[in-house]
Amino acid sequence: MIEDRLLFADTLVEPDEEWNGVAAEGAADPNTLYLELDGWEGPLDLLLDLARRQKVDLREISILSLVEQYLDYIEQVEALKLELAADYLVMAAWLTFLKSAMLLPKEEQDDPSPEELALKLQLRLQRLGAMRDAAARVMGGNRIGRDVFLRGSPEGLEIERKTNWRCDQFALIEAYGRVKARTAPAIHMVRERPVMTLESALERVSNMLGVTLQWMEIREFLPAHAEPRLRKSALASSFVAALELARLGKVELQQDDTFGSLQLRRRTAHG
Amino acid sequence: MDDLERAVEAALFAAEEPMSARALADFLGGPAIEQVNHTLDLLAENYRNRGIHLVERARRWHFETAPDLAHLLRREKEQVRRLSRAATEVLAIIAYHEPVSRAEIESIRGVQTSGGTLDVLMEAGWVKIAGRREVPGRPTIYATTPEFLDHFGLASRRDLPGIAELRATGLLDPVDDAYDELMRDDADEETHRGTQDVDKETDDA
Amino acid sequence: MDDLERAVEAALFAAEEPMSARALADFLGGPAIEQVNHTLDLLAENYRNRGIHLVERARRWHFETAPDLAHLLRREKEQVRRLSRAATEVLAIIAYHEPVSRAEIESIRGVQTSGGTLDVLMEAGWVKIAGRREVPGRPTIYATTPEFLDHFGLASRRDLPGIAELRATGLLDPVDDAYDELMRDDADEETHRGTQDVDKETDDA
Repeated sequence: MIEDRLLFADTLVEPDEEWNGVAAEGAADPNTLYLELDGWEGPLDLLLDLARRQKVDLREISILSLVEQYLDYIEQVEALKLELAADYLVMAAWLTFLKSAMLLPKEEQDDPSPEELALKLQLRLQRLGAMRDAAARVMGGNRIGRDVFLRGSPEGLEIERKTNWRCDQFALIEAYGRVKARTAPAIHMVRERPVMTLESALERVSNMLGVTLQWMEIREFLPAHAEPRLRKSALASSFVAALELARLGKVELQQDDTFGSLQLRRRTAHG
Repeated sequence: MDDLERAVEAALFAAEEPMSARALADFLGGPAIEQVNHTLDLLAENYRNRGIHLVERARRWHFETAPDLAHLLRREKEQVRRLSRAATEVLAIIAYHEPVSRAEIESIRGVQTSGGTLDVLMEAGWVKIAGRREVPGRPTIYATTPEFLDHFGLASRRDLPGIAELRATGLLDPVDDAYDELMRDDADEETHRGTQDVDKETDDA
Repeated sequence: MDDLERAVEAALFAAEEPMSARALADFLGGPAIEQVNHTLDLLAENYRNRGIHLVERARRWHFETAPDLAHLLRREKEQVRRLSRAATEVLAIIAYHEPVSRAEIESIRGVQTSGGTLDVLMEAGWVKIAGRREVPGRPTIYATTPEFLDHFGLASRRDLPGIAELRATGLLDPVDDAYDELMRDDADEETHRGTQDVDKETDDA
């Protein structure tokens, strides 16, 4: 709507002044010139204040007289060569238009009618006025830190989070088993197997050689019906025994060629 | 004085923040919320004439000093933030109209609202962003917080001074709606020569 | 309740520090100190059976919550949690080898043990510091507590199954598996290659 744009679109960015009282109180004498431009944020503010100074219900105010006051006010301020924000002048221009429209015969008016514009302006002022009052009343309530005070040094409520740990015997023992299993030094277990020890081989070879002076092949010293693995062990032990007996001078060894058959014979004592 | 009453009294006394009946019941680990509510009422009654009051704000309870003792307790340096007139008005508009967009605030005030004003209110913890209005542009909408009610001594938004009357008289409705309403009433009056007022639906935001 | 009583009550409530009768009289700007003292006695009596007490300490007064409600105001929220695998292992090692140092635990576990694990076990009340080992560095040594035996349903540490039993119950199975594996490899080697084996002494560790 045109009038809305005119009135309210190009408004001032408000000054952020300190303000604690109720909405601007009207001075007792309506003729006193207000120069507290800082106190107003925009045309609507000023209009509302002027309306309040009429000391009438906002629903009863005459927009026409309000407009006249506003224009007078702007004129006076201008006369005092005060810097005036453009918005106040835009508003003044719009109100001048509204005033003339209201004074002119109705049939010559465009839509929207000046009555509608005036009524809407009035409604708007009512709403702003209501919020101004409400703000003052809210601020007048019992504010914490001004009217009522909280406990100076509350102890505070503490919630200690405590953990109740759970575990059971099985888990414990299992854990130990796990550790042991994981870290036990590697034990290499070798199955017991049939062996002929060096001692028994020595004894066996000595005994067998004791009963003959003939050369004997080393295999003849092995147990006749031994299983292969025992045979293998017996062969190794008997070989070592043969060497040992030779070292001791009890046995002669003879082998014709490499990997040839190894012959043993009791050595007869001669020196 | 029973055990629950003593416990609720002590818990609220020691608490650093206001507590709801629910939070109290949880904290005290057991009592039914109805019992806690009943106990709170008893306690509040008990403290009514004392130097300390037990009050409910936005469904949360706290102890505070009696307002009539303000003159005794007020220290030379006031502890409250002094609000600018602009901030005060914006806060009131948000409280009475919430949730409300910045454009709506501006249309009521007839003046642009600097972003700083809303920031001040949000920093104070009294105003929060309450989402976006699902209209073109999806403007951010603002609402007050429980801390706002707390700080200004209001039990709930229903306790905002004069809010019921403002609503009943349509002063919280947009200008255009109010204007249309007026026009319709006028028309009705003319047609029927009666004075049947149409009650306006007020919505509980 | 008279005005002075209300004022003293509110002042002490809002005060950040305990206040002497003298300070209160000054603060409230007027009353004789005898009056203030009398009022403090009245108030203290008034609060005697409540959740809040008015107490005098070192000639200064303040409100505090009733001592018998301390358990309510410092609530312990219990949370049941299962001991982690790592912590269970450490606990088992301590139980089997106590007293044992952290280095020893680590060498048995073959893994570094975080300090947090021992803390958890001590928090649970199952492990305690049992002194220091008199070796260079004097390391702390750990042992289990009676609560440990209690929780795990053990009459004494002797009730912990020995290694032989562990093996019998299959809890050392991984070792047996390794053994079987070893034997099978051995047998294969022999069958296929027929190499000359050197006899190895077997020892039953």
